[in-house]
Amino acid sequence: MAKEYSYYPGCSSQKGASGSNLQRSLNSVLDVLDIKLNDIPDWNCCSASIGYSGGGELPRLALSARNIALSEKHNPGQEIVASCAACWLATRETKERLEHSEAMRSGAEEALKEAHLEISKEMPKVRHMTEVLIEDIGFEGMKEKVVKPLEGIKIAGYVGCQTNRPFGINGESFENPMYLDKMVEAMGAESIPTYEKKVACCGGALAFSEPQKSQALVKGIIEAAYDNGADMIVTPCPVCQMNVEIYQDQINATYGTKFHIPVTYYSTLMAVAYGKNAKEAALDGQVIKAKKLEDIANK
Amino acid sequence: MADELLMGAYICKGCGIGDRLDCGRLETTATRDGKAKFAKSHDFLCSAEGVAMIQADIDAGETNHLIIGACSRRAKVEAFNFQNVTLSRANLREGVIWVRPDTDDARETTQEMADDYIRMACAESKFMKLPKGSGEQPLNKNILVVGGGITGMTAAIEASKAGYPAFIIEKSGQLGGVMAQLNKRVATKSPYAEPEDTTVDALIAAVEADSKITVHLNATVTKTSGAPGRFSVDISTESGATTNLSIGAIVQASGMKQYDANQLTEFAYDKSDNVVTQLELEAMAKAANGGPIKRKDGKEVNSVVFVQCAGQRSDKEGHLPYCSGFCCTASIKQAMYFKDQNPGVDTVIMYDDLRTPGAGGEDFYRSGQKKGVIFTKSSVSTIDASGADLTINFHDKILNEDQSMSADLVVLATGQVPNSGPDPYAVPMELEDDASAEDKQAAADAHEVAIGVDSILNLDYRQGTDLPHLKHGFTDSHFICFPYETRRTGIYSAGPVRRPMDSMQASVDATGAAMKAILEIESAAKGAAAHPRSGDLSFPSFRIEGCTQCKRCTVECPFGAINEDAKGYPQYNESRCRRCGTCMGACPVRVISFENYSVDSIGQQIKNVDIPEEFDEKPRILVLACENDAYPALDMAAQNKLEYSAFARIVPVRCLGSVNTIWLTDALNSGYDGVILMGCQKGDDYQCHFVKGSEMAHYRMSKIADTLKTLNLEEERVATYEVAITDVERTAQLINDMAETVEKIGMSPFKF
Amino acid sequence: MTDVVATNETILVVGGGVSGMTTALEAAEAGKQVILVEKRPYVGGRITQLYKYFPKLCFPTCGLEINQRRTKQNPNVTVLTMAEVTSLTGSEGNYSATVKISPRYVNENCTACGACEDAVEAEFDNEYNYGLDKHKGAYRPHRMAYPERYVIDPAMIGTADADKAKAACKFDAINLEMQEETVELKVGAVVYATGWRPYDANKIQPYGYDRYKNVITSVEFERMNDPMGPTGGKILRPSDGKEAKDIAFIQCAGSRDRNYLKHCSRICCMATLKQTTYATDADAKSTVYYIDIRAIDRFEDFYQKVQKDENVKFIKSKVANITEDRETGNPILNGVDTEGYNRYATPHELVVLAVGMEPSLDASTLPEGISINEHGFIENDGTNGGIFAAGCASDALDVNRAVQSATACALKAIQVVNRVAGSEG
Amino acid sequence: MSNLNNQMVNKYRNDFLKEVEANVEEGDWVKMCMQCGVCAGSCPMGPYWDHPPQEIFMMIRAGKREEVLSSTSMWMCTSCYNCIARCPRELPITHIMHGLAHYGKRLGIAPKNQPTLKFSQKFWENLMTNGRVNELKLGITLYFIDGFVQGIKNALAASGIGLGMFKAKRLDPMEILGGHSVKDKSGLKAMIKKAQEIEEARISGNQ
Repeated sequence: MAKEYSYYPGCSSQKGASGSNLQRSLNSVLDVLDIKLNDIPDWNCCSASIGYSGGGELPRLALSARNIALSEKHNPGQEIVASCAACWLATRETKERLEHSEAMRSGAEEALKEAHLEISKEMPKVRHMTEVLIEDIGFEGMKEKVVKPLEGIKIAGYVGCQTNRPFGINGESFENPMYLDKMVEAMGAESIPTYEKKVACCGGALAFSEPQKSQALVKGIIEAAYDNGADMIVTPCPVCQMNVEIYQDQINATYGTKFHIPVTYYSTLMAVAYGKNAKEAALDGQVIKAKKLEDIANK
Repeated sequence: MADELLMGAYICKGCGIGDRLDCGRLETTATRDGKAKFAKSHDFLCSAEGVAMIQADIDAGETNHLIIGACSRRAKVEAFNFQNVTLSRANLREGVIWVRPDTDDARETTQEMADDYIRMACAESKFMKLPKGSGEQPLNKNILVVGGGITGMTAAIEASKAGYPAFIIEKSGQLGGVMAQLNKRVATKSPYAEPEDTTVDALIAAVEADSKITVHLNATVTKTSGAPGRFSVDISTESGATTNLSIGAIVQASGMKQYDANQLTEFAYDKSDNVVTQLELEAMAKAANGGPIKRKDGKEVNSVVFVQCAGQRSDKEGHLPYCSGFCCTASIKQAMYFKDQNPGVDTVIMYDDLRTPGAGGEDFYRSGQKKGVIFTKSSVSTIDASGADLTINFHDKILNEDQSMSADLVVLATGQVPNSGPDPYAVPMELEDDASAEDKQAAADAHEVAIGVDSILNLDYRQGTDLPHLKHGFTDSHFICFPYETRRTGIYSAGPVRRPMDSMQASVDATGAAMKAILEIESAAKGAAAHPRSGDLSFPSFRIEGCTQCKRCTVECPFGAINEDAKGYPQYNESRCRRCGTCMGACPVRVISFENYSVDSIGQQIKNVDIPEEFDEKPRILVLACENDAYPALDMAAQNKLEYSAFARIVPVRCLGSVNTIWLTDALNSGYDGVILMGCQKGDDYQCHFVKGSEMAHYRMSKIADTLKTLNLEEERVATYEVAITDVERTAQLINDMAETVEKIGMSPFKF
Repeated sequence: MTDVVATNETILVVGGGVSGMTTALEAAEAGKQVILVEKRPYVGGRITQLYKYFPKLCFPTCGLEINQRRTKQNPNVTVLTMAEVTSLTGSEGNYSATVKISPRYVNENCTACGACEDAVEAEFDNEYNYGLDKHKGAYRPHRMAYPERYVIDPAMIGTADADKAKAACKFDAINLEMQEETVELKVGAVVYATGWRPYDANKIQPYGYDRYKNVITSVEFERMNDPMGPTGGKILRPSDGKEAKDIAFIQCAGSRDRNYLKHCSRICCMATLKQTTYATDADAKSTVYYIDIRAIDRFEDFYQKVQKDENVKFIKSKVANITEDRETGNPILNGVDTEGYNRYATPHELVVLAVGMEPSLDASTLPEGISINEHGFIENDGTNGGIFAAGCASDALDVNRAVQSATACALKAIQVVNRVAGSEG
Repeated sequence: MSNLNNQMVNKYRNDFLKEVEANVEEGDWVKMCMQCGVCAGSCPMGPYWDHPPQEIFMMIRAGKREEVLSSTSMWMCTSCYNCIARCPRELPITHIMHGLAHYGKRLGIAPKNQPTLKFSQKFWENLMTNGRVNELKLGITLYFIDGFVQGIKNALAASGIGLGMFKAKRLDPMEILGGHSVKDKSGLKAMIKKAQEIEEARISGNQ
């Protein structure tokens, strides 16, 4: 009997969007783990903690409130799950804000009426996909399904910001969380628990507006990965993944570095370890090819 | 106990003593040299069986003076605890075998060491009597509480609850003190969020309802004589009426006064009615009675600035160097007065370090912020009162810029000044014999100046009318481990007269002081000493026929325990005495002694050490060590198996202050080659448990040089050190250094 | 079997640190029967682990010596070590306490001669030195440990070493068959003097105590400076054993912080000021990172004295996080000096976290309805019947305030048992 | 907008803190700061802040209205939440920074040509058109944000990236023709409009 969740995919996961490979690899993994995601029909963007210039507090809360309301309406009784850090954060924050502030709640409810939607007193729990894997499946459970252990690959687990703060995974430290390393280990690869930049910010939110500043942060993240002898970087966050992967040429141009390190999602790792082929694992979605994973996938 | 002296020596062979020493020979030494009636050895003396053996001898009337040659006097105290007999301990374990190598060459000198310690213990035993206490004072449960503020009232109530009658003496016309002037007090209970009732009314009611508490208003203490258990106190009222009270112990809760803000001209206190002190604001808040707080000119206060540390934490002339501790929370509380009445009032607290310690403090700080009180880390330079409103000029330390803001009212947190009496030692009273008349006059005058303040207790004591100060006018105590030990036994200060504190601490402090008063009352009735020799029944007595009325003892007693009678003879007051023996050390004619601790009980130990012929090359080094710090340090050196010279002979003393120079001259005359004195640190941060003992000893030893000259001995033969209980290696080293010195300068010529 | 005489005129003191000893001794010297229950094998508590006291820089063992002498010679005090109160029921004047006594495996025959210690090989982490070194399986916790008796580490029981220890004892003081026992005590009043424990520095993740060798706690630093301590009084870096000459002190490490302890632990500022004098004595420089220096009342003198020391620098800043220079092993402190906004990333050779005071009270042992605040301290608000809190069971206190509080509690307890005595005769 | 600014100036006089508490997201928390500076030290963009959060809080208390609202500092926030995670007084600093930025912009006194301001604005507009973000359009608009010529430069500089993403099927050229969108656009727009009205009313309603 499959575990069912109400799923909020988010913009970057859409077909042809920057995070589509997260979605694709994730789908192959969830099917192995017998987890069923029911998309929230007609979901909208969460404004990803950057829309604040145009959008005021209430409009931004309303956006996520709408998604919650849609979820309650179409996927009743199901917990909301998001795979994108920003989506998860915005939605969970909205839930908490509306629960704590009467003013915000009544405002949001009034606005929702315009879209003929409503939220209940007790809004559904909002969880991150990794939370679901860790808490509902467990590291052992994830490990059991491994058919191709990722032997001989050393991986820097880069958690990033919003998957980790301010909520993070229950019981994990904000400064040095271990769950991503444990997932890497579960897939049979070698983790780097002492990776200093594990929770450093990649500046993704400013990637467009302040490219130099943001890339300076990315540089540190990649450097540290190399210093620790990593073959590749793995992350749960679409913004981190894109930001750390695609600017390496520019960074090399700016700093004279020779960065060329693949950055994949945890789901990509899992898909390969679960015996999925390169396409199913969305390895074709890599701008910097993850050779070692491809080799295993094609075995 | 039979008066006949029956010395019984017991040698323990355990812990390797038997293997390392010839215990047979020790027995002989005890009986032949030490004149013990008998001597016995036992394999395990502290065992139930060994102890039973001793007890049996006592019960059989075989012995009443025990000599136990075993471990250190600090070990196995419970086992060797026998009633109605004197006990002398020869330290054969920590004092001998543990500090000497187990080698053939060492064996002889090690045995000699042990033999000497047996001789010494026998000598001590011979000159020791069993102390009984003088029974000088009865059980007097009355407690005098000077001061009717929250501290005094609390002390009285708590004492009464334990069954001890209390007498409150209040200078003013009503009880309550400073607290009664307050509108509210800082939160004392979880969640520490709101100002609370001062509880003063409740306390006054409780006092008035308590049949065991007597209150004297408009009254002061005009004379306090006697001693714990038998204080005679004169209480005089403005009307001139005088009552005499018989009192067991005293709690001084004379409280604090506000620092005089007129000295803060830069803050325009003297120029504007709108610059007030914290206490003045309390009055304004009371007057407002829940309504808006108004300035003197009737204007409602819409903006108020609190200036923390006003005239405090500063080395400026006339300022308070210390932090008063309570002002930060007090200002937060006062800001709440405004905010709770009208959240629209701007309240700014200008602080440097916000000091709201503990669980409650931090909660109260947060509560203030929640209410909208603004905190600005800054230093206020001046306050300009020329305009209608006030202008506060300050440096914002966070924004690092000079700013100014205006306000309707400024409140100065000016802190506390203790209500102490004059410090008896404002000018050192110890004057050398050779001090010129002019010097003495000068000192006397200076003293007059120093004691300009009114006395609180009017003690009829040789050493002044009030409790000595430690610093900044606060009463003295060894304020870390034993905060209640003032230098006047049976008189305990509590509340802000002892250290700056808030009302919550003052209540705790008052209860503690009441406890100490009760304890002293009970001890005095037994004739037992107070801290640190608690339970000691010995007390000093003197041979009047020998006394030359030189007054040294009365002047040098660290506790002002000794008075002088009309003829200038010392009058001892057992229950004022701490049994340190400083008087005994001071006495040039050696007429002062305790039953179990006297010039002889130590002197004879020194004399009974065997002094080998000069050509034996076996020097003797006398070590007089403070029993609380240096002696334990030597024990621990032994535990750590550090070695020191076999020529050292260590004698524990109650305090270095009890060391009489005769012991040194005798020692040197009888051929000792070196003498070491080990006492505690002196000075402001004194560690001496008798406050001045170590200091006195150092002072006296500075004079020993002359003695040495007359004997034409080298000065290096006598050394005085400040030693801490942690100086484990050092104590051993000091002994070895002296051994080297002696080797360098040669043996003493005084060996006969 | 330990048999303890107790009646409802007896005062039970839970915890034998400086507060518990003070309460017990003041009451006992006033003629009351007192039972002092201490979890450790010796009395004195945390002060035995301090090198010096602020502000006098005198030595805690000096006062301890006096209090131990008072204890040894006072028949009114019964000391139970390695004992814990596991439950307390009843009401004022009539409590019954269950006390669990763990086996020491050494009886009163012990003369502390040390033969057993010499005989055994096995070593165990030395809690007394916060695990900075090891002690033998048969050991005396510290040089002045009272009762003056050795302890056998339970982990050694059943090993050949244990038998060696037993064999080495000439006085039949070692009993390897000793079992845990439980005694029931009827008492009239109870004073909780359960004290404090250092806040677990592992929880302060930004400072990486769990990740960086050269980040230590203030209590560990204190042990280091004791000449008889694990480093012989030298300030040595755990990473390479080199003497640290550039030391950072981080205040409020675990205090005044909703992520850890919300309350201010009061002592840490003064403790750090004291510890900077250790550093200066060792020709090391100190940098103190603080929010507010809480050198309250007369302690201000000491603060001013330290401020005059040019080897000590003060920076008003809560350090944001610590990273590590892999080459040197130097912790790098990152943050902002808030007095005028100056950003820093400063390496130091050693970092000392001024860890906060956490009450070590186990509330589950108390009867229902005792006032305990959100910080875990018992509040003496007059509603706790015959139960009182002394010292750090009542608030974060320094030694002299703890002693005041403990002295006050002695009287509170005496009032209770006097009432009992009165009502009964 | 700037007349709203004038209204606010008149309304709150010198009490900027009250203005922030009333009108800025989570502004109520500002007074709880104890100036420890942990936020300032924790920010990855720290070096680029003219005034770190803790100082901004102090400036608010000190009534430095213009300086704060026209500062570029808040626009440096990357929403990494380090400050929130470490703040000993649990201030939601990230949101306060967003709130201040937004309030400055709303009053029309935010710094001109602040790139993040523009990006944030474009992002919002982009998502408002279809209810979902159209990455290609967003990208293109951003490249031309500083005018056509600069836009071409930017585009060229980034073309490698675009190409890589395109190859990786993570940038869909078809999006230019509309791309993803919510079905109930009208409902969504009505909802946002309402939300904006409520917020307007709350702020100017204080008049």
